Amino acid sequence: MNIKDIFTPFTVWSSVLKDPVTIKNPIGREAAPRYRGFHYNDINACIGCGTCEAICENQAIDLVPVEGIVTKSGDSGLRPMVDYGRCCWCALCVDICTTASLRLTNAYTWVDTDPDNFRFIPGVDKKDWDEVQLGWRKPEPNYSFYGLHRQHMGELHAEDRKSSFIEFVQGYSKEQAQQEADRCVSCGICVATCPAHMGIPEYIKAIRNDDMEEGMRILYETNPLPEICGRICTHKCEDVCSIGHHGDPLSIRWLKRYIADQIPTDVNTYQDILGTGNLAKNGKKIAIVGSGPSGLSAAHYLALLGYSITVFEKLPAAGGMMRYGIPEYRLPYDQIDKDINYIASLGVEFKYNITVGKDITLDQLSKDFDAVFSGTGLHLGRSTRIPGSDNENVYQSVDLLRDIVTGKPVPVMPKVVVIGGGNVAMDITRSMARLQMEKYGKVDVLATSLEDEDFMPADREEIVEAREEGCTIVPGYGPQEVVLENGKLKGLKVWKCLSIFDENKAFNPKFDSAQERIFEADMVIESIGQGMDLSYLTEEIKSKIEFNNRGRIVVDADYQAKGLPWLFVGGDIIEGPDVIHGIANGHRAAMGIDRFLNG
Amino acid sequence: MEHARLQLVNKLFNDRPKSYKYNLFQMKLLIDRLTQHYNLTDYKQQRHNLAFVTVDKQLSPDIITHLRDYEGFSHFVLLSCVDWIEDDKLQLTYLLNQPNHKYEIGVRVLIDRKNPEMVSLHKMWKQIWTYQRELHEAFGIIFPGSPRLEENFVLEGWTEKPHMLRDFDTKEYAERTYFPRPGRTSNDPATYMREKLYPNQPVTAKTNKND
Amino acid sequence: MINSFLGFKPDRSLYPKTNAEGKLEIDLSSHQYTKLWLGPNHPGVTGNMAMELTLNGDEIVEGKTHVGYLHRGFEKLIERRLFVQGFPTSIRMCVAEPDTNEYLIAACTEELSGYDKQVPEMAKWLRMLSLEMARLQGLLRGVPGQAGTFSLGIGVQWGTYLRDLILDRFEELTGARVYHMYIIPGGVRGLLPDGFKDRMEDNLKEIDQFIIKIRKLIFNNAVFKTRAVGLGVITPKMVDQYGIVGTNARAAGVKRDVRKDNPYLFYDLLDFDPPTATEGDVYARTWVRWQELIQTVDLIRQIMAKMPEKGEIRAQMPNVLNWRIPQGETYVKLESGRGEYGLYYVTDGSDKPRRVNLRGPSYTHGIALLEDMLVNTNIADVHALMVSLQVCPPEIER
Amino acid sequence: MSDLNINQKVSEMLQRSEANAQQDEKTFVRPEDELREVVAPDGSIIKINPLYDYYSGERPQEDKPKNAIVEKFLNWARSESIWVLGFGTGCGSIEIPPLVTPRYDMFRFGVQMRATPRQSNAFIISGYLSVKTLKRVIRSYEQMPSPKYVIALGSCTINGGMYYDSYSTINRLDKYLPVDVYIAGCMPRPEALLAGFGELKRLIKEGKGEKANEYARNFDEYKANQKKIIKDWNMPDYNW
Repeated sequence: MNIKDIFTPFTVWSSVLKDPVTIKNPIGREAAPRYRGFHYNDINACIGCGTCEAICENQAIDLVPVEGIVTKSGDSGLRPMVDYGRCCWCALCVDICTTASLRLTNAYTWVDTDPDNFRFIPGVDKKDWDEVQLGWRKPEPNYSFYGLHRQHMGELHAEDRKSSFIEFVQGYSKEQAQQEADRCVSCGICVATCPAHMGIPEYIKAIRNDDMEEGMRILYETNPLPEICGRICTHKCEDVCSIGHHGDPLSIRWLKRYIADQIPTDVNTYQDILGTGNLAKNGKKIAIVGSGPSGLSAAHYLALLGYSITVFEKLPAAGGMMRYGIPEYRLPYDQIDKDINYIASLGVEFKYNITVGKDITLDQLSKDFDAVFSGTGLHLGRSTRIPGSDNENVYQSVDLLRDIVTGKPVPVMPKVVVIGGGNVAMDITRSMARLQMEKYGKVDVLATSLEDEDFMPADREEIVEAREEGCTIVPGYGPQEVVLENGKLKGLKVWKCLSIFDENKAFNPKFDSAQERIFEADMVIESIGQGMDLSYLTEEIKSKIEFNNRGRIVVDADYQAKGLPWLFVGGDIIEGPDVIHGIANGHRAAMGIDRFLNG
Repeated sequence: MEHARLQLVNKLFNDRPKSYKYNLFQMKLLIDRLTQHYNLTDYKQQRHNLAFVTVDKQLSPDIITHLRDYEGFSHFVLLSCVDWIEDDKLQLTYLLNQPNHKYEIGVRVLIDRKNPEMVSLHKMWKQIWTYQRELHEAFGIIFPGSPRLEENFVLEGWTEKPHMLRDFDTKEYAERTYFPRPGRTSNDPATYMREKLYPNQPVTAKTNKND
Repeated sequence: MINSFLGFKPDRSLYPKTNAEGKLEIDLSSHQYTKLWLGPNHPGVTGNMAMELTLNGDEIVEGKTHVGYLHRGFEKLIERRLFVQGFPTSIRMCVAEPDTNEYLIAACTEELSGYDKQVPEMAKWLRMLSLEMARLQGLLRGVPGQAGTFSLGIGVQWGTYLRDLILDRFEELTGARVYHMYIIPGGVRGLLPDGFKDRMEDNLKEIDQFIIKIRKLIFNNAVFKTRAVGLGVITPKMVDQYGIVGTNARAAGVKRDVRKDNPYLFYDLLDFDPPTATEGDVYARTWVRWQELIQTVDLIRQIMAKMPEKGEIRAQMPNVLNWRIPQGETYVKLESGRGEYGLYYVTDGSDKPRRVNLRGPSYTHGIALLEDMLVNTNIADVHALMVSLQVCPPEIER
Repeated sequence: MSDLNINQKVSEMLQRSEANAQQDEKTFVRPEDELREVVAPDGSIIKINPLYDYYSGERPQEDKPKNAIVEKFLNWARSESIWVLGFGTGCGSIEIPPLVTPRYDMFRFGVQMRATPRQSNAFIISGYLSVKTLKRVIRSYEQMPSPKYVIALGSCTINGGMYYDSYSTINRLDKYLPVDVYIAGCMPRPEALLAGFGELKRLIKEGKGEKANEYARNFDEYKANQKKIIKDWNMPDYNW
């Protein structure tokens, strides 16, 4: 120490002349633009998926029902409620929010005397900071808590696949399936939308755990046709998938197929896994008319309950539309057999080539059996009834598709026009392309639909794949006339479609005749929907049951026909064409039959 | 500017492997020397400068002394305990640092969980008694002779089982003891939607089985 | 040293005898000794910690530390949380320099799950920036705080203001003032905002001014010199005996710095040499920290100059809700403002860690070392000692 | 109240607490706190019970508001001189130094820190409270002269915060101490703290800062809650 040390510290007095650094008005000073302050939720964008609740390490978030928000498909009707007695403002909830509706504003002042007030539903309970735009949002880009992009599904190249009916979707490898399953946030929004209410998050979890047997058990809880569904389901679940709001939805259908594909074809393995090797019979007999998805589903669940089942099928093999309507390249026959063989192994008896109504009457069935389930499906093609549609070269898609399967000779011509924009239309378009490839070595199929490209009822990937295979899709035109020249088919005249439905939302298309086009064709295939063939119902039965304004049989929640207790009806003739609906109401009808017979 | 930065990054990736390899080489030599003297039941090279060896309980004081006095592991990093409740074992990890070669070795000792007891090393480093006192409180391990072992460390008036054992459920204890604020309920979206949209539909298949 | 300077010679005959085991025999009922509890409620104690002092007059003959007032059971709580949920919890282990905890959790999980090679370059630079900023704000509290323990409050006033400026920059970058929650497994949570570097440079210029002023205020101060020189000497021999790390070891002449010894992130791209001293007393420790303050300012400038303008901020990691890490264990360490700060992390293949154990420098500095150093010092020097060892109680008891 | 009554009450209370001490709290009494005999300076031998001889067995008294105008003046004076006890109980205390330094400067609002409870009238519970600290907090709070106020910071004091499942920290502060003002945040920024002081001032001016009286009124209930979690209650019921 020396004398300097006593005087040097006094140099700090130089600061006396400096301006003070004090903030004049500190209360309410604006925080940084990225500040993590109080929560705000855009409740209209939020779907109540609950990932915020799942990620919150403090259990600060509850999902609560909110007045004015209706529970519907794709929206649970719940909204997050935040407890500021728990929150630590880490904003993990914001970073994981699937809809990006939740954010933190940069407001930070909340003083209260009552500790119970610190609990609120952001966006619903009005707060001072609702209008504040600054604050923490999900960082962009390349920052996500789950994979945004789905695993690419291996497919045959378009050039290869269009020349044969070999299945072109190759299925996931184990790594791919696990990575895809890893994307799932297990919110469960999809379960309500799936008609069969399959335990989707649970079986995806089984894939993550690489426990295929557990996955199989979960699948068979609600769906006895996993191989089939894993390929051709309309996957309504994927449309509402929460992670699909920003990024690709999870490919739930392919994951289901992955589980089913891992199990060997052997029915004994199935029975071991599912524990159905030793079923007790209860002595009651059920007849099932039609071996489509609903019939098979009802047969499966009734067989599990111990009923003796007999399935009557008009055609020489089981599967209904799945076998005779869906082309082999989408759903190979051995996969159909795999599912059906297992159902048969439960003691279900199949009687083929028996047409109910012709070979055996429904009344007879009602006498021989305790109950009858009818799932006869939609097998009649609907005609456009435009001029010239009675020409011999105008065909129905369902007939052609069935003929392709049964091996009947199918007329294939160099230029084909398909009318329709649904999945069946795409099926026939692509099947015809393959047949043309076989016969002529080139593809010339054109499909036209009333709907615009964005509203075509067919699955998006079907349209894309059809185009890849060389087919032409021209959406937005309505057929007006089949152009004939000397009785020989020359083409199809179409007008631009302006609108499909009128003000009352009734089907009433409007056309612009100025925008006329003629598609040249040698054959025209109509694929605008199918109708049901209820000719097996006798007049007596028809008089007992009721029909609604669309001509469908009226059933109750158990799919029991109104007025005829022993008759249960399900499948496409109730719900319209969709395999998963058929499976769902086959299951419900089975439960209904059980309730009906056992009280 | 960008160029200079790239040069720097390149320098990094060119230089680093050399020191990595040197470290790894030194560690391999060390393990060779150790295996000559002691029976190591397990050895894992976690990183180029970090390895874990497992030794018997009786051997561990010897090997730690050997490492300190002959191998230059003069810096004691930490003493920790892991509860392997499934195997009924407690794993003690003595982490030692070699300041010259700049690598670390973790000596793992498995002891019985029912009767946890370990030799006290408080004479070897002057801070070890703190760790031992903490582990006594947190896991109930007894270190005979360790100073102030029975004194409270972080808790006061604790009557439950040692708090860091896996079978002590802290959430259950907190809820039982500290009155969480009532009035909170939450809903699972999937269950809630089922109750709202399709309350009566079957969700699982029933099976009628012969037993 | 200080005692001899003042010409004061304590009467050693009054000191307690030691028994055969080397323990003190203190008979409180003899009225010769006084028991004094310092803390937990005491403005001079850093954090919330108590010291049970046995006094002979105003000299300490025995000191016992009592910790646990801030015990929250982090290690138990993290065992109950998913890997990604660990970082908001872990950073609260030390309020003085929370970013270090974030980095350790991220580095451990990345290493054990094999994603450490995939962390983007930009994220690593930003991690380094936030770690250095954390060190800077810690030093801005610590260096003048040392003078504050000798009742020299003006430096604390300046330092807290400047620290607040750094916290403003933190707020811009990370979205929070103190608990930043910025470093996340896989990367970081945001890029630099526009104009950040300019505003940072303005702040650093102010800190440069402060560094000069603090030198005149503290290091050339008769009071500070008289009280700090010779107080709480750490000899190089003690460094290994007690496991002393960081600035405390460097002030004793033992050059230990994890950034140099086991470089992590891009520290081997930065040009720096950790400052050292040889005396090992409170003055030397403060002096080393003051030099480190200069160095940290320089490092932040270097990082801002060398980092790229844009880049990815986070690697694509597994879904955080389903993330499982295979069985394994590791120990990752870094150099915090207080010294080697490490995390021992054990996983068992599930989606939650099996065991997390933090090794904070205060664990040894604050209990074993402090207790031994307290003996033969004056009551008034207790806080000076505690602050000079940079004892941070929450990281002792966690 | 006559002197006799007070003496009677005190002796009753001492008897009760001594009975308590001998029953269930025996295990936690440290050796130096046990009942023992010591030699007084004059050579006589006296019995002492360190735990109870060093404290009194008093109960907190309710402060009845005085005449309206006087009370209004007093409240104004109280609101403009909030002296805070410098006891950093949790994370939130890191935001106190910015407040007492020039940038935020809370002295201009009449708020300052004091080192001892005897000089303070406001207690900032800056976040989580471990049971070990709660014991000290209760003692510090009871030592503060009335009227006194409690400001609770952050989630932890409201419903446990991020330590809701910790075995060591309490979940709800209002079970153990009467709280005047809660400030949300983890931890609240200095600006929010200043807003909290503003709210407290408003409450005091309106005569609503009466939580100390509430503590006195519901003393038994608070004590029951406190004793339920502080297992080694080796201190008298009220430390003033």
